[in-house]
Amino acid sequence: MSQTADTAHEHPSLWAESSHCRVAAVLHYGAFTALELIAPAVARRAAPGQFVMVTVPGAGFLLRRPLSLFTVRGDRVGLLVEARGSGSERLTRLEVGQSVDIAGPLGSAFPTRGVTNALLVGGGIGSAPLQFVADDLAAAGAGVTAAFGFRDFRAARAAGAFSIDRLWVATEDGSVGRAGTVLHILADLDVSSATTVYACGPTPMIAAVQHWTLAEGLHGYASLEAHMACGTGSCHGCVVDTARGKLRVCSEGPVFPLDEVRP
Amino acid sequence: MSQTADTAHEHPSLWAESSHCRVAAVLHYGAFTALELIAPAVARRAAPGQFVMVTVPGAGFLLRRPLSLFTVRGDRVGLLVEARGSGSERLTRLEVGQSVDIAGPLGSAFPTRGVTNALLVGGGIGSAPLQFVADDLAAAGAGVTAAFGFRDFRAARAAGAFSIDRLWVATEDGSVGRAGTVLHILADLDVSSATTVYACGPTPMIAAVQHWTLAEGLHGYASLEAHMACGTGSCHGCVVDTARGKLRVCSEGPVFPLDEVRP
Amino acid sequence: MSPAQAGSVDLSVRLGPLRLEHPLLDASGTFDLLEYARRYDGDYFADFPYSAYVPKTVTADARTGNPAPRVTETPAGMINAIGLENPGIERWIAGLPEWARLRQPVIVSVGGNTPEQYAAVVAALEAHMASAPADEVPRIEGYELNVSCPNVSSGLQIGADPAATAGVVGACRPLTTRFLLAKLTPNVGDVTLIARAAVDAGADALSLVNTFKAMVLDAQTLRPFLGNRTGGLCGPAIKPIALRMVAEVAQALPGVPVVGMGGVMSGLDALEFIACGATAVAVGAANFTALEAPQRILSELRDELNARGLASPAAARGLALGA
Amino acid sequence: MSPAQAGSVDLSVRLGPLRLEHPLLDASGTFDLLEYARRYDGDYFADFPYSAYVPKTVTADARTGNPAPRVTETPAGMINAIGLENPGIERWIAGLPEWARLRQPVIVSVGGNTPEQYAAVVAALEAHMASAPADEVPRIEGYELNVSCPNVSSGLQIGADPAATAGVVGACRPLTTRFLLAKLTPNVGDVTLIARAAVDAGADALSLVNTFKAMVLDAQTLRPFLGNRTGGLCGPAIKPIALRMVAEVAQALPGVPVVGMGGVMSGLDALEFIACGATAVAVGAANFTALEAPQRILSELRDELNARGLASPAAARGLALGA
Ligand SMILES: Cc1cc2nc3c(=O)[nH]c(=O)nc-3n(C[C@H](O)[C@H](O)[C@H](O)COP(=O)(O)OP(=O)(O)OC[C@H]3O[C@@H](n4cnc5c(N)ncnc54)[C@H](O)[C@@H]3O)c2cc1C
Ligand SMILES: Cc1cc2nc3c(=O)[nH]c(=O)nc-3n(C[C@H](O)[C@H](O)[C@H](O)COP(=O)(O)OP(=O)(O)OC[C@H]3O[C@@H](n4cnc5c(N)ncnc54)[C@H](O)[C@@H]3O)c2cc1C
Ligand SMILES: Cc1cc2nc3c(=O)[nH]c(=O)nc-3n(C[C@H](O)[C@H](O)[C@H](O)COP(=O)(O)O)c2cc1C
Ligand SMILES: Cc1cc2nc3c(=O)[nH]c(=O)nc-3n(C[C@H](O)[C@H](O)[C@H](O)COP(=O)(O)O)c2cc1C
Ligand code: FES
Ligand code: FES
Repeated sequence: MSQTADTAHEHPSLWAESSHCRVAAVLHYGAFTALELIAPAVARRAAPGQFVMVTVPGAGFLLRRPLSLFTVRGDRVGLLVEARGSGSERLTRLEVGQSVDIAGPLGSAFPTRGVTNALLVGGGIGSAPLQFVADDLAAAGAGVTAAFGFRDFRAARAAGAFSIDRLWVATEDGSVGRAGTVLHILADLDVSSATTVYACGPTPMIAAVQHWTLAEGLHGYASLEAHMACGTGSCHGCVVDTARGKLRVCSEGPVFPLDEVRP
Repeated sequence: MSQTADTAHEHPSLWAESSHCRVAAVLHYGAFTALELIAPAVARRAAPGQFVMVTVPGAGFLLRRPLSLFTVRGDRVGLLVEARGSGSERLTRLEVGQSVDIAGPLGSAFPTRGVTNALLVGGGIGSAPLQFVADDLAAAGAGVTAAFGFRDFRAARAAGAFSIDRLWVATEDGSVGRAGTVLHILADLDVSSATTVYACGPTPMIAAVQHWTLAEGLHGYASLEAHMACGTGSCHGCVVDTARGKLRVCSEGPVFPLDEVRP
Repeated sequence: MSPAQAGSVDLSVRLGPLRLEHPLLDASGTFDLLEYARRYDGDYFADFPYSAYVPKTVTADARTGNPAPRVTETPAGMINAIGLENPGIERWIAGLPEWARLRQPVIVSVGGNTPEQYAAVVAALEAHMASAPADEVPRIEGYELNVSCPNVSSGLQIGADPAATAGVVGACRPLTTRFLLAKLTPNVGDVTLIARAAVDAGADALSLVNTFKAMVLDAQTLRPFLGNRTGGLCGPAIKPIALRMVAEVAQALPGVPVVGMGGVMSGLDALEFIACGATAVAVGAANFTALEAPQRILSELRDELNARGLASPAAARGLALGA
Repeated sequence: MSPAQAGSVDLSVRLGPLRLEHPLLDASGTFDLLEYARRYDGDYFADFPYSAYVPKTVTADARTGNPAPRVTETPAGMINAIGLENPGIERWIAGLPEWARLRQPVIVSVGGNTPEQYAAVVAALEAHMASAPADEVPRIEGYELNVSCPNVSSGLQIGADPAATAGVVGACRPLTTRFLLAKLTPNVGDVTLIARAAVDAGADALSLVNTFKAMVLDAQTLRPFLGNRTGGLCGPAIKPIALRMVAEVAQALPGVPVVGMGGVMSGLDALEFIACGATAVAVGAANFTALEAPQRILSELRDELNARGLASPAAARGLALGA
């Protein structure tokens, strides 16, 4: 309980549970699907890096699914969904005009204030929250470079869903952009020490990025994933090990200082 | 097991499991919905009084739902569905072009051969199988009179789904046709002793009809309902008490001689 | 206006000495008051939806809980292996002032691996309440002894053994005059044996069910999915078993109040537990489906009672029992 | 061509002395060979999909079973209270010629309320097989003792008591040299105690789980829905508990073959039971979802093995066990 209180200041402390958010747009990019929902209450409060809990329509799904805020424009929140299992697959089949229940914005945000130079590092679907970060930073006049790694050609088509000026892509099978992982891109970049790193992706990528930032003397933030039940701090189902002990991805996270995470 | 063999001759012993039957038509009549499915294999073998097991689309439904054959025309089988619970409600929301899995025709049929005069007695949704009986008898040149009882005005709109020349309707609230139950209609009819009675409806109605036929010296058949799991004779979940002991509605039934049932 | 006032139905119930505004409590470990308050626009303390608050189980010592992953979904249910993560009774007590102003009574869920560990928690709280200024402590009016933890000596769950269960209840009973519940595990052959042992040892009431020991595999590796290998199954999937157990206990121990739980997602579910003999009903996994789940379930319960012409939960209690 | 031959995978398994074409059996009471044969266009005996046939439990005396309703659906599951309706062993034996030509081995499921009643069934069958012409008897190669019936003396389920379970197994063991399985109930605290008692008393193998004692209410009346008040819960809802129990038994009794069941709806489900230590897997409620369910599940199982580069079920067995 006291832990909860310690960290209460770290992120927005308002909730919006929005029922029947209309699906305003659905766009498919290879393995990923971009959904745009009309959710003014969520959009108004959203900060980059935060997520929403999404109710999967239809019987047969008990728990809500956590999805990062991909974009926030006016009263619309965008989600980028990869079909990994039955629930996310169902969400990719939503159609314009249908509606879906979401709760959010939830969790901690990527700090962006005062940042002049940003490097966004994304792995696969982990790139989703970084568009919102890029939009936020660009609006504040910061310089933004993004490096995204994808599995293969099909996954790399997700890059088409992003609008970031300096966006480098790597694919493990070399079908698109740099052959290899996102780390190969980072190795080629010359980044100023004033650069802030924003990372989201699979655990091995987070580990590699953390290692790289230490070597380069950069500081930054990572957004982590965990299996969730409540998504709102009640169940302690989503803990990860950090320098501050076990913390909840849904509550103290998903965004943590890069030097705190223990991937 | 031996019982099974004894009764094997009583009804068709072929199955057709038809996947993805296209919904060709959906018509709503008050509380009831008429569905027309393209199911040639089922249609070819169907006899009046038989039923199909219908897979409720979407996750969250384990068991199939038994539904009587309402009509059979060419390669199309018609079903008449009343939303009683979540599964039947879901079936009433099927749309033209969607598809549904069914297995059938199942169970025993109403004997019609050699019948010259028929009286069809239906209660609520129990009237469903009687249209198929009427069509079958009319084709054979038999004289058909039908008496259907419904709860109220909304339910009585189901009568619009039927095409039977001599169809009398009663409603308990008197909103349509004769005020009272179907028994009040029967009391007014003068039926020849050569008339064969075909009854389907709630248990109290079956009991009353059985009583009435005994008094009138008529013989006939009743179609019974029971909660089912398999619908194909394996689980013994659907037994009813009869003069021949406990019999399975899905296998020895649903059609039994009126004097055999113990409602 | 809280749903409890609306409608012609009086939702209030007496749970032992507690007079509750309505029958719905939160199931321990599934609802964190402070986390809701932090995310709420208004004053969540004023709008607190449950009639009493059961916090997550607290133990004498601090516990870091089980390795991740700790939760996942199952057919019509979910499995969890949190491992009683909690700050320990000392830090837990230090946090009380943060929520001391909650109007509703609090039932503290207590865990441990030995009778002594349970007793230490109760003793610490009784001592604190005797000394602390009233406005710095919530209205703690009872304890729920969660005997689903493994017994350090036998390794088995304490709650699977009547003697071990009685040992825990017996160790705590002398330390408090407050309402004492024993929360029973369903992982037993005959739940009434454990229920009777708990009552004979001094429990005022019983709550059931806790989760069913279960296992989920990772579809890729075919290895146990949870960091703890096994976990506890709950949700609608297990409701029919929970209803059967609540009915058995209510029938075996007619005078003993029961808090029923297990898969309550709707007002009808809650009413079913009451019909099986429960005085109050706890909502667990349903809290994860929507932040307003308790409000929805409560108004559905009122509607279900209204629709059946039942004037109160008491009028429905036990309808499913007897011949 | 039967699915078992297709693909690079060898699906055959050895279940004790039985060499099975593949690991899938039907779960007793959920699949009636003659009912399928009657409804089938071709020769169902030739196309029989399971590798062995487990008929519905037969008892010494004829039983009419429980009052209706006997079945209904639950969240991700179903409940049944059939009550072991069966014609009794005498008429059952008289019916054997009807299906004597089944190629697959038969495991006869035996029920009763006393050791003597179980023994009477086994004795009657052994005597019949000793005398009857071979072409009038199916290939009966084993017995599955269904100890989930209530014990007439104690009232509790025989399978909930190690001694009572051992009594039933011990009464049957001397009467036959055939493969003897004990089918365990999950309504116990520690299933390994019952498992060990059955094996010590002479069981060659174990099958689990039977259904979970549960209750469903009629939403209108709030009275028990089933004619028998309570029934047995099965289906996907309980699979995580069944997997846990199969893993516990496989770990506690490494040498003893296990037939795993409980909520198997897909090839992946079947593979999960094998990964938890099962040698064979039984399909129950899934038979009610489609007449071709066994064929589908079998081909899915082959695909799941293929996809993981597992050459046979044996290669997957126990993958979920151990550290
Ligand atoms: C903070 C956060 C942000 C996320 N943002 C996105 C996003 O923007 N786009 C996107 O496509 N995915 C995102 N994910 C992952 C996404 O939540 C899972 O892919 C999704 O829950 C899988 O559900 P399923 O039913 O398809 O999979 P199943 O495996 O069928 O789900 C079973 C259960 O496991 C949980 N689960 C399964 N995989 C994951 C996972 N990788 N992480 C967390 N829970 C999981 C499900 O929520 C469900 O409770 C995010 C996860 C977290 C924690
Ligand atoms: C031989 C036969 C023919 C039938 N013909 C028709 C028909 O033509 N049109 C029609 O609308 N209905 C018909 N019914 C009734 C229909 O099967 C049920 O209304 C339907 O199964 C209810 O399912 P549900 O999910 O809506 O109800 P729920 O109560 O949610 O279903 C729960 C379980 O109970 C079973 N169940 C519930 N009510 C009944 C019932 N009255 N009879 C049998 N099982 C039930 C369901 O199949 C399901 O397994 C027939 C039933 C039988 C036995
Ligand atoms: C994530 C989670 C955490 C839980 N933690 C506790 C706990 O700390 N103490 C306890 O007694 N029960 C705990 N439980 C069990 C619930 O209180 C409840 O008994 C069980 O979940 C059945 O109710 P449900 O089906 O409504 O969830 C927990 C359940 C879940 C899902
Ligand atoms: C309708 C029905 C009837 C059953 N009859 C028997 C039986 O006669 N004997 C027995 O040992 N098990 C019986 N069972 C239990 C099943 O064999 C099986 O153990 C249980 O259903 C779990 O498997 P499932 O979840 O795949 O259905 C029956 C189950 C059902 C659903
Ligand atoms: S998901 Fe429940 S605390 Fe994070
Ligand atoms: S429903 Fe299974 S035998 Fe009739």
